[in-house]
Amino acid sequence: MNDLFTYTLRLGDDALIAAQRTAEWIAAAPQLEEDVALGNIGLDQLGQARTLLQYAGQLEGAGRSEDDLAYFRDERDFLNLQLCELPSGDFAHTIARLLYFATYQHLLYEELRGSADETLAGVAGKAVKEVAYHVDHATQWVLRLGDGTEVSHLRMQAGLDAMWPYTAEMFASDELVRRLPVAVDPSKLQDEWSRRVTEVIDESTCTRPTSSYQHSGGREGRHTEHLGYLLAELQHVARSHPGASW
Amino acid sequence: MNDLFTYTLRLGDDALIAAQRTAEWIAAAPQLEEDVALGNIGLDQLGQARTLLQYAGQLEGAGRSEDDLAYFRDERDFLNLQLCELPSGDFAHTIARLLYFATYQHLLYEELRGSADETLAGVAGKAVKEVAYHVDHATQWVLRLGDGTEVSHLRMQAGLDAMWPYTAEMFASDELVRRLPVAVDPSKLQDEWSRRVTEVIDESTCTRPTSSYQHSGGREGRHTEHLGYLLAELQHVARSHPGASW
Amino acid sequence: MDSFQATIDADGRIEPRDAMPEGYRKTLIRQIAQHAHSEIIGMQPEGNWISRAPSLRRKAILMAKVQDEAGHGLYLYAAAETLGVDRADLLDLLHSGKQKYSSIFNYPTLTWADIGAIGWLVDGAAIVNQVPLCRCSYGPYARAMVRVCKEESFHQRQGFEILHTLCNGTQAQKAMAQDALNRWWWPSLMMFGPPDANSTHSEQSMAWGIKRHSNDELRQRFVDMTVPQADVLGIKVPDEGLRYDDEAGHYVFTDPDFTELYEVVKGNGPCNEQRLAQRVKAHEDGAWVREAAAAYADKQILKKESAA
Amino acid sequence: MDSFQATIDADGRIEPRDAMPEGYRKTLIRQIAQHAHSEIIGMQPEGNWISRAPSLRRKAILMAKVQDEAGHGLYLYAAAETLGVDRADLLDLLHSGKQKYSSIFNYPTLTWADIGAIGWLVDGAAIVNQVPLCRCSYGPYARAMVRVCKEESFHQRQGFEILHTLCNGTQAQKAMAQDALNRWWWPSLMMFGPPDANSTHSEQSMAWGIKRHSNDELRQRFVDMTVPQADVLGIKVPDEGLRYDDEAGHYVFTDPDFTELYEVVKGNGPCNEQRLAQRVKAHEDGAWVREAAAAYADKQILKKESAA
Repeated sequence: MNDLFTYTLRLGDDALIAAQRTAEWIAAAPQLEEDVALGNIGLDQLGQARTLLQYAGQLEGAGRSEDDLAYFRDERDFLNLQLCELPSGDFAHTIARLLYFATYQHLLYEELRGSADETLAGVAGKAVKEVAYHVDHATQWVLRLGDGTEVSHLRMQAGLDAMWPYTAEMFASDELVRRLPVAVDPSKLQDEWSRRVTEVIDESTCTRPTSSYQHSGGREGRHTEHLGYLLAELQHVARSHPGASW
Repeated sequence: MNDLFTYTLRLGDDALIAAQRTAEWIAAAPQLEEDVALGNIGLDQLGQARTLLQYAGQLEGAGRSEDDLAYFRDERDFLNLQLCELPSGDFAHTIARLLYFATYQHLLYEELRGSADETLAGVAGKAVKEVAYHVDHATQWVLRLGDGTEVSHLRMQAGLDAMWPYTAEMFASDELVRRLPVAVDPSKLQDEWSRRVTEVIDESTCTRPTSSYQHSGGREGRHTEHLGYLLAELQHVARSHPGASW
Repeated sequence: MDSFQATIDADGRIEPRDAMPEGYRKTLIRQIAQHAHSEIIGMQPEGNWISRAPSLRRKAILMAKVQDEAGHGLYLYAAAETLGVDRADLLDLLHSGKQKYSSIFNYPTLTWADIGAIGWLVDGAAIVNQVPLCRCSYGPYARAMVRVCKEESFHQRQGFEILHTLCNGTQAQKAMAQDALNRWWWPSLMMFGPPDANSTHSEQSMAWGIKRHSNDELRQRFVDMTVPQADVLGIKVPDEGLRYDDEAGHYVFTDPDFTELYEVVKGNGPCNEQRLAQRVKAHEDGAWVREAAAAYADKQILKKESAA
Repeated sequence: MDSFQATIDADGRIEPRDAMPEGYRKTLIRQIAQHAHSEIIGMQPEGNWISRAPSLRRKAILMAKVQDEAGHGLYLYAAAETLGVDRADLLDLLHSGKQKYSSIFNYPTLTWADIGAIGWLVDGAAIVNQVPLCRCSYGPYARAMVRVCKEESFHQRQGFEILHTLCNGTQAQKAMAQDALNRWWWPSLMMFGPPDANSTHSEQSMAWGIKRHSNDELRQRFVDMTVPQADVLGIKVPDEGLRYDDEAGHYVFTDPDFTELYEVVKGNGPCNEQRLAQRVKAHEDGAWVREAAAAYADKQILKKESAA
């Protein structure tokens, strides 16, 4: 398989699986404004996913569409970060994940804007603005929950702690990103990510998590047991009508 | 479609969907003995489902196996009672459903043993013993929970109430059961069912529910929104590998 | 109050600060709140298919649509608030069952085709109901409706397009579309309310310029608009009595069985309990979040004050 | 105590009422409890596929298997209770992380083929570990193991059969089987514990007749048994250094990376948190049920007494 295809798939899968989780909040958010806001965020993520998967399909050159890639791949072929597939948990868990993930995406897309691959640079240029809003939204909520009530402080801390062991994977470098010139090696984003995230957590009066164990495997298609259920739901209708158009 | 096929499918789908829900308790039951007991009950239900679906496939004569019927039919083609597909809820909800459903199945299979259709009579003859154990197990728990602690009494009552509006569907007669001589018209089971269930509920110190609204539609393939998710999980692997053997 | 009647008579707009009869205010609050509640409860039956939408394009369209409904809820609660009530209180009335939402949302969405049918039929019926409200005598409501109607007509087209694709797809897809029409047709007709003969409140609402057409008139308009669209799709409206009356220039159709409507309104529909329970759960699960936001806002004000 | 040593020396069985050294009792409690915990935690990775098993026959077999594990848990806790401890206390030790379970269950089951691999490799390794325990010096444990081993060997065959079907199926199925072997091979080898050189407790356990063979001996036995089975399946053990040594009559294989085992034992495995959290949740969610059962039983006794 070609490297650029694989790299694009990684980014596309991150966005797709994140969108699927974000959308779970629609009609279930703590207030109507948040249904709208999380709807926007989910739509941004889904939009990124579609462009990236479409491009991946072109790069592969086997005639696969965005839908073929989303609906007709098996779990072990998905290359997303495990962070994206974890259950949404309560609102604080969702916000913690969004802070971690959107801050990472923001740094990544900032870099990727300068990629020699025009399509990736173009996707990144559009997405970086969207993701800036996601970061801002997550930040506002981490502050409100962290520095809100006693209950919300504890829950925010629990959310930050629960998602933390899935953050190192975002910055894992590997052969592929090192040899692919148009890719961003994520390891160089980690310090700035850590600085930004720490600043928000500090201001929120929460404590930055320190667990040493960090999960890994998503980029090689090794996932948590949660992804299989997510895909069963995502793919069931499409798989039930192979070859149909919608 | 031939009546006997449809009738057999109804009974098979009831058992299949009930088994799928019962199995959700395995590794999640309140105590180890109950993991074993609910495992037994789920296995009985699944066994009934397999024999019935296999027979349905023969009756149809289109070469469909038990797996074709379980894994490759769409939601609107499932003919099970809505009661069977409802989420399991807490343990009291599960026990309430089991009391209602197993008591119904027991009366049904008792009658069906005398059916002129030898296969159905055979299935019923075996199943009636299994289901007697299910009734007994549910009864014991309704008594323990209903007449246990204050908390358990309230939860048992809530479970009985929540499942009640799905019970009338079990006894709904229709053209098909009336014109099919080897079938049992379930409407004639209702009085005895009511007597038996009321006796258990009375002894448990709970109150027999009285809600007047009763759901319907399962026998025509009109289900609750829960069934779609259950089927997505049930069918996903099989649908992902059409034509494969397992 | 003379100026109120004069404005109504001149087909002008009543604005929040204008004097208005108490009955007018109450009727509007009830109607706008019920309308807002319908938008947010209406997110559920469609939200039910977001995770399972069979293409990413359709998933995006559906997410945007359900999100629009949250937005409609927001404008409509804001319009109600101009009449001196609070959104939080209105939500409490919804949650306690004291205020209603449209009964159509008490039916389940059983297949992907239902998403098409809801867009086509339910949004179609909503538009027929709501277009006249863009000329409603109460300004904020009328303006909210202009915005809502514009978006609803997109939704209606998207719903039609879903069914159009299904009807030109596989046999199973076409059957799915027909089945959805069979299940949603009668409930959609009932969205216009009881027959005029049994309709309460209507006369006063007409006089106040809140209602512009009778239930039966709107129902007829909906049927006249929808049946030719079903013909284009190639699926059959499940009404054996349906025929076109050349002379009248209208379709003649069988009346729906309104006893079902009355039952669903009373709470006896397939999803009444489920819809309300999910709404209440979202609200209760979110209580600590709203409390945190309020506490945080208070702290910020205190900080600013002590810094000043 | 002389009679204890005499029984051990004569390869006889110690029974619950017999005198035994405190260390023997404690070692056994720890080992039997850990074994019981492994059975009930082991229900989770396999239980994860019951709802999605791709044929009804396989679903039934898998349900029965997971149920057997609950049964094994029951006998083993009962065996531990003969040594004067309570199941409830042992469960508390599991839930608080003070007692362990087999690390193998801290790996996720990612595809259906993992169910085959667990049966074939994990149950296979368990059997190699456990067959000698059927001759353990403590009677109740030995008898429980006889029953457990008999059922495990069914499970092992069923697992092999799953993989055999996959390996003779479509290309995707065969790839799934190979992938499962790749992921489960090394963790399975680690099921025999650290290399003999680093193994604590072993010597004393051997002397007490609780342990009969060294970790490395058992590991070798497992490899010798399993590699030919992989050949039959037509999938490749992921060990580049694997070869058959004709002279020795054994396979030579690469040692697994035991640092991973030590990490997983410490809590740093992919599913440690998830497995324990699910167990604790089931226990806590069930507390009211167990309390109700106890209260009901008390009431029944009172009723009988007052009737007497």
